[in-house]
Amino acid sequence: MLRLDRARVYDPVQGWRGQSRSLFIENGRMVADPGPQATVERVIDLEDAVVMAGGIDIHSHIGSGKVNLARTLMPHDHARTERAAALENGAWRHGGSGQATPTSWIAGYRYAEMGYTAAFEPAMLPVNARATHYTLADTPVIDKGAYVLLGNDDLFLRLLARGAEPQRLADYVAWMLARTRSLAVKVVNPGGISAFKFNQRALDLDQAHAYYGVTPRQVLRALARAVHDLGVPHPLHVHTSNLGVPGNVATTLATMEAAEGLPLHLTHVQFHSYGKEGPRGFSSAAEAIAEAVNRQPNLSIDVGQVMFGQTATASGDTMAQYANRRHAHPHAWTCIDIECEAGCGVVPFRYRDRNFVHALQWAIGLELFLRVRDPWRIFLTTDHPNGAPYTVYPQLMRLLMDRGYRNRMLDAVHPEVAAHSALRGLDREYTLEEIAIVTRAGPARSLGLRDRGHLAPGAVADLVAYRDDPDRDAMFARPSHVFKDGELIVRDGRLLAAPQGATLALEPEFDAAIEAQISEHYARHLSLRAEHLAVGAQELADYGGRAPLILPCTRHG
Amino acid sequence: MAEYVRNGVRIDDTFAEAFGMRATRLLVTADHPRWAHAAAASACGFATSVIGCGCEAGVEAELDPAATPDGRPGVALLLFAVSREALAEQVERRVGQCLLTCPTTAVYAGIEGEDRIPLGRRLRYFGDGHQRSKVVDGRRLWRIPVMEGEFLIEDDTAAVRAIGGGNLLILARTRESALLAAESAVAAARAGRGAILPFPGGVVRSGSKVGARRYPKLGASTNDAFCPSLRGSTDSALEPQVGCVLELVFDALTEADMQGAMRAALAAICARGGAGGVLRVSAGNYGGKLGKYHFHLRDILPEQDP
Amino acid sequence: MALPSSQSRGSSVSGLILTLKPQAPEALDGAGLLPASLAGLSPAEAARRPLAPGIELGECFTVQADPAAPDHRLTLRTGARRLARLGCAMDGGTLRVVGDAGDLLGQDLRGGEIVVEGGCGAYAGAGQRAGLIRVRGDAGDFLGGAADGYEGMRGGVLLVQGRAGARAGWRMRRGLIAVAGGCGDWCGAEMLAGTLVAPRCGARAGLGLRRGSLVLWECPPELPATFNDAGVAEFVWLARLDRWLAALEFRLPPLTQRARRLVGDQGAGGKGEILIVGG
Amino acid sequence: MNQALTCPFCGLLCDDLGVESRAGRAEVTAAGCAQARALFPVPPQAQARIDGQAADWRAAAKAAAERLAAARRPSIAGLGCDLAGVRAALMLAERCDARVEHRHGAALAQELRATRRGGSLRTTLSELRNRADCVLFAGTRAAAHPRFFERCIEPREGLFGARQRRLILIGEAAQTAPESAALEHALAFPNAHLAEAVQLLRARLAGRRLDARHWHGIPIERFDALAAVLRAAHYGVAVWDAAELKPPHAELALRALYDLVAELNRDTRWAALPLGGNDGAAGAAAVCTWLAGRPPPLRYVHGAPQDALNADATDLVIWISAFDPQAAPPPDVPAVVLARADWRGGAAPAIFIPVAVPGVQRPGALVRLDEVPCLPLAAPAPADLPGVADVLDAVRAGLAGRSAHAAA
Repeated sequence: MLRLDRARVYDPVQGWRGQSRSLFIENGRMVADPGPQATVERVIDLEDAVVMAGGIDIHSHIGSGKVNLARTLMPHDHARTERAAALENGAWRHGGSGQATPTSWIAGYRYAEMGYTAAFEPAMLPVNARATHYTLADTPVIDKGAYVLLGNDDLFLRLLARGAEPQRLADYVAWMLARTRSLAVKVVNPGGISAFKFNQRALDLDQAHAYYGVTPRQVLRALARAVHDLGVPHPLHVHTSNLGVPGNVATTLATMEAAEGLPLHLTHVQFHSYGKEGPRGFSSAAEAIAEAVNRQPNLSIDVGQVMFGQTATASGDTMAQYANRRHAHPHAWTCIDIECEAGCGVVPFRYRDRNFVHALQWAIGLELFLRVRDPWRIFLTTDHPNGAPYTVYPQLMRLLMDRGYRNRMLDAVHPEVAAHSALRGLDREYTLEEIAIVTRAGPARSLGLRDRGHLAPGAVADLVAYRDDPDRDAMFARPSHVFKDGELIVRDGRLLAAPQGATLALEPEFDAAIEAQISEHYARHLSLRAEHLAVGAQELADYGGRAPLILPCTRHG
Repeated sequence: MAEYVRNGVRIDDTFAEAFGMRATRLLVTADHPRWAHAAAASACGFATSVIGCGCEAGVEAELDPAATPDGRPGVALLLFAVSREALAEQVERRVGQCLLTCPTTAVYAGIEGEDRIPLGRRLRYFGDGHQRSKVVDGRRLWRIPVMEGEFLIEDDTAAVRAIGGGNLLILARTRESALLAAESAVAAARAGRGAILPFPGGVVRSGSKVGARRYPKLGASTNDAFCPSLRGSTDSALEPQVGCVLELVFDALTEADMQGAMRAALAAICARGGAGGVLRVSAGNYGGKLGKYHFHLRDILPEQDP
Repeated sequence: MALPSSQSRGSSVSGLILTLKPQAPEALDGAGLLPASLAGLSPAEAARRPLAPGIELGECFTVQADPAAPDHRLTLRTGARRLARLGCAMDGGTLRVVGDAGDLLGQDLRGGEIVVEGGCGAYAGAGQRAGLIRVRGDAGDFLGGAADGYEGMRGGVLLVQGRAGARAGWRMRRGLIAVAGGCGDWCGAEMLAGTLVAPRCGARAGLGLRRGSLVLWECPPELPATFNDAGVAEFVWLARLDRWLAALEFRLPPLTQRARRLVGDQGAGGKGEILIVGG
Repeated sequence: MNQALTCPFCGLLCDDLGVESRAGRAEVTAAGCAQARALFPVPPQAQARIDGQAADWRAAAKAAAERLAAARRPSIAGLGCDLAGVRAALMLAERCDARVEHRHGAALAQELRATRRGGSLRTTLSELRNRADCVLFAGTRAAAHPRFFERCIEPREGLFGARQRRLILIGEAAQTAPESAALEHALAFPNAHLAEAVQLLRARLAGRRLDARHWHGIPIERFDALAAVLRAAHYGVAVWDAAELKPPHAELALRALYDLVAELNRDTRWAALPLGGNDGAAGAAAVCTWLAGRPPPLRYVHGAPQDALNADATDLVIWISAFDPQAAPPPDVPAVVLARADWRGGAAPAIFIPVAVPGVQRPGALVRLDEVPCLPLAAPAPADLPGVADVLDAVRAGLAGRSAHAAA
């Protein structure tokens, strides 16, 4: 047994708000205070450090094929390399490269070094599921999982267009979830990626798909219903139509209503909160979006905060990314139509603080953070790497917690932004407890990770200790201790070990008839067999990962 | 008024009152010097006074082919205006109408400076999309296709602080003696660099005073105190022997250039001497209230009698 | 004995001469060998500078003072083309290479002057922004071209007295390349802008040329069919260019104003040109 | 049993093969091409050898580690193996500062360099099969992918109904009559001129006047007619194979083709489908990119991945060819060969270690030539041979403590 003394624990699930206490760990799990008689093999004095459960990133593109495309398009990002080096305990630390699009080994190290112990790839194509899980297996330390991308595949769209029963669609969704070892379902530009293949260049919520005649609203409702009926813990993860288009706030608000009370998670909402007011035809609509979230308890969002610097935008949204291609920096971009399933588009991008649009995007993201009242329904993300690489999280936390710092940065960006955003008037400063919610407890609850995101007895002993520092950026960037499954893996920001994390997945049940129908569809029309989409448990272990850990398909109370 | 005497010419202890202006230098080259001069004559035409012409301009020097950016013969032009904006407008008009149009010419910036005004930057649109940019030796040039080939013009030039309104008044016995003195003075002043004399032949006969007595709306009117024929009608500044007064007006890039040009001119006037009919040299000023620069004649006197 | 212009820096008074040791590793990254980073160091101090992680400069080079040179001059005696990325991102001073330079000579050069007494490898001047590179011998392929992670040449001057290999000026964006000995095939391919001057070049010059000028004395063989002949005309800027090359003391036949103009690549917008001097 | 297996022997990864094991050897019983039928049967055993002497594979791996430790500039090349093998190769390379290259690295590099220098719109096999009403074969007839026509072009009944495909061949491939499908347009010329031909097409598509009336004997009007056909497509696909174009200038043709596709796509839909990916090249590119930030060729310097600068002479090559029995390592360099049991790619190498063929003797995974789909490989005829990753891991273990920066 390991005892951690003098831990000022912030655990919103247990209502702990920084009181100094001891924590007990055994066999990789948190355990209750065993009393004075218990044998404690090891004691670590945390010296009143701030302690939280390990960070959980609910939306980070670290595994899918599009990230690999982004890497190949950004040779400059990979000119800075990291050496392979031996770790203290003899485990091997691999080499790698990249800042905005880090290679997988170092992506895992960097998450661990800032106290994150889980991250989830939000856009996995079924045909790319195997490669995604292999990449995640090569992303050490953290626990991981992936959301299967549905809603633009021709099989689903034709089922929907032919008026298939909700149960049939749910079977289809369940089959995809189970076979591709996914943890949730994501839809990107519902129907729009497919419509682009038919030369439609835009598709609004109630606009008909040129071939199937269905609308994004129908796609969204069908998937949200299926996800709900299957008991998938995480609501349908939605990247709405009209990504990045000025004035898209109307679509986003309509999408929120379209759920008709079903749970819905809207992702990287910052990119969907744009008005078209003002002399530049681009304005912040964060207030309207935040009010809608505040009003509708069935909604949760993650922000997709923009921070300044070079990054890459990578999305399944071929339609939007094709339109964005002219902004590519450096000037190289790739869009792919994929296997009658979906698509992807990669556009390298540099956000500049002196650019009005970029700086307003930055302000819009912060406005969302500060205006949404319930921290349990908003999660901290940059949509890595779309808004910025996840390594900016400590700085983002400081922006949320330190109003003076926030306003100084507002003074430094494009001068018109302060006038076009209400940011300066927002006094709110996040507390440590709120940070613990938006970076740990909230994402864990939303994903159905019952033994993660908190430190109650029985929880996985993923926890992190930060030396209290008024400079929250410095504090969150370099934890004093990080424990993964009860093992001390980081000391003073330095990685000590790189164990393999778990892959979390669901295995919902489905009617066997759907399997036959899917197999027939693939065999007859596509260039690969449906059964080859299935990722085997043993093959993941053979490759170097761990067999998936199956979570129950029931929603959180 | 204290006086200095050189070679029989009295020189007033007064000063020429001069003003700040903005100026640029353009180098105009051509296949043959006569085309460079033809272009220059047009570009500097009708540019005697900012009052009515928008700018004051003149040929500063003829350039040896070895000294031009493209190894062809050429001339250096100086253009002066009251402001950066006025200068930019005049440069664009004159270059567009007189240099773009003239066979074989090319135009380069001839002066360094932080403050840039467009030279070819807007004129390039004459190329209707066929214009091409070239950066040569750190300078951006525009190649504008024209019927004869290509008009080559630098993207921008510098607008530098400069001085206008330096002057000398030659008081002589006769018109002939005044003209001869003025001509030799202009030739001497033009031999140097950094200054021009923008009036015809470098000489102005219609020296003016500020405002008018009879016509209130007039900004300037004849300098009656120096008009010999008005000696009986006004408070004349002229002694009875003076039969003719001519003025030399100078624009220069720097105070040193101004002094150099005025010194050369004064020396040439003095060289004509009393024997040549020159009686006195004076300068125009407004009592020192209006101009920033005062060029005292005592500072530019010839050393002694030549 | 007093050395001129050396008083202010105490004992560090001279430039340095670095001579490559035969036992040095075969493929060496020379990116750190910059006049500025070694300026003011004694030979012993310079020898202890890291050349790469875990390798000290002195392991690969013998280091001597160069009392005849000011301390912003560095001389490398290299032998064969082993040292890659010499002068990478250099922003001032003078780097003299006695012998050959490897690939990526002057990559991302921002200022100063590099003089190579011998030849150089591929991608000399890749991404060069400013400054001057002189190569007395021959240059490899992709002179001023776009190496991975870099654009083509973006500014400055690249002068090669000998021959250049294939695809000189590939994706060049700005600046001047002049090659006295002529260029290989695909010269000026996909060039975005800028000027490349050579007496002659190999086949298929200018393919994919978007803007920019190739100035040649002989019409290249197998000119792409996407170039149209604009005939002969007078181009004053060639006279201007001629003066510039003379000022750079770079010897080429004189550039006349009169040239044949071939416009293309029509497949890539048609805004580029090949000028054949003398018509 | 063993229905619908994936064939690892070209980048298409046809996954509809019937395979049976007879006396320890796999035999294709349904749906394979001639190449698959020739390559599936592989002997279940072969002898590892050190300098010609028979040895246990573990001893051979240990000997390889010793030679690797003594080498100054080793390379791991060929790289014909599954994803796990590539991963193991990188883990070994970072320990000994090796260069890593794939047998088809030159074609990979041409593709990479072309896509890094502008826009690229691409598509995948199923999209082509179901949507394409116009396919432009640029300098290729997909000869390196025997079932390409059968699986992607010939099926006319697609998801969106019957499709009349217009097929166009340009380049060398048009110089001989095709065995499949009637072609409407064929412009025959050497592939070396492909870049120029595509620029011609772009010029005419953009409505630009040309002096030329003919090009290599082809009237310019034929380019105009072709441009009209391309423009009329609803979903056009341009197909090429970089391996059939000569590096290093092939990238100019590829860049021009990507630009052509992007220009056509302004009004209608067009996409490119680059072929390639044989001998596990697509998987090697994928794994190297996610682990080392770049596809091969790459090199490690002091344990950090970098772009390979130039083709340095190497002094020891670890040559991997688990799929092709004839792939030969570079001549005149001592070689450690990890290859299928029936490998006969040249003279006896310094060390030979037979490995199991992924997809025949051992499960694994590969990435298809269109880069996105990643397919499982089965083991219809399991053999008692180590996998590529097993051997490379053993070599790495043998290096422990030897590498200069291992203890840094």
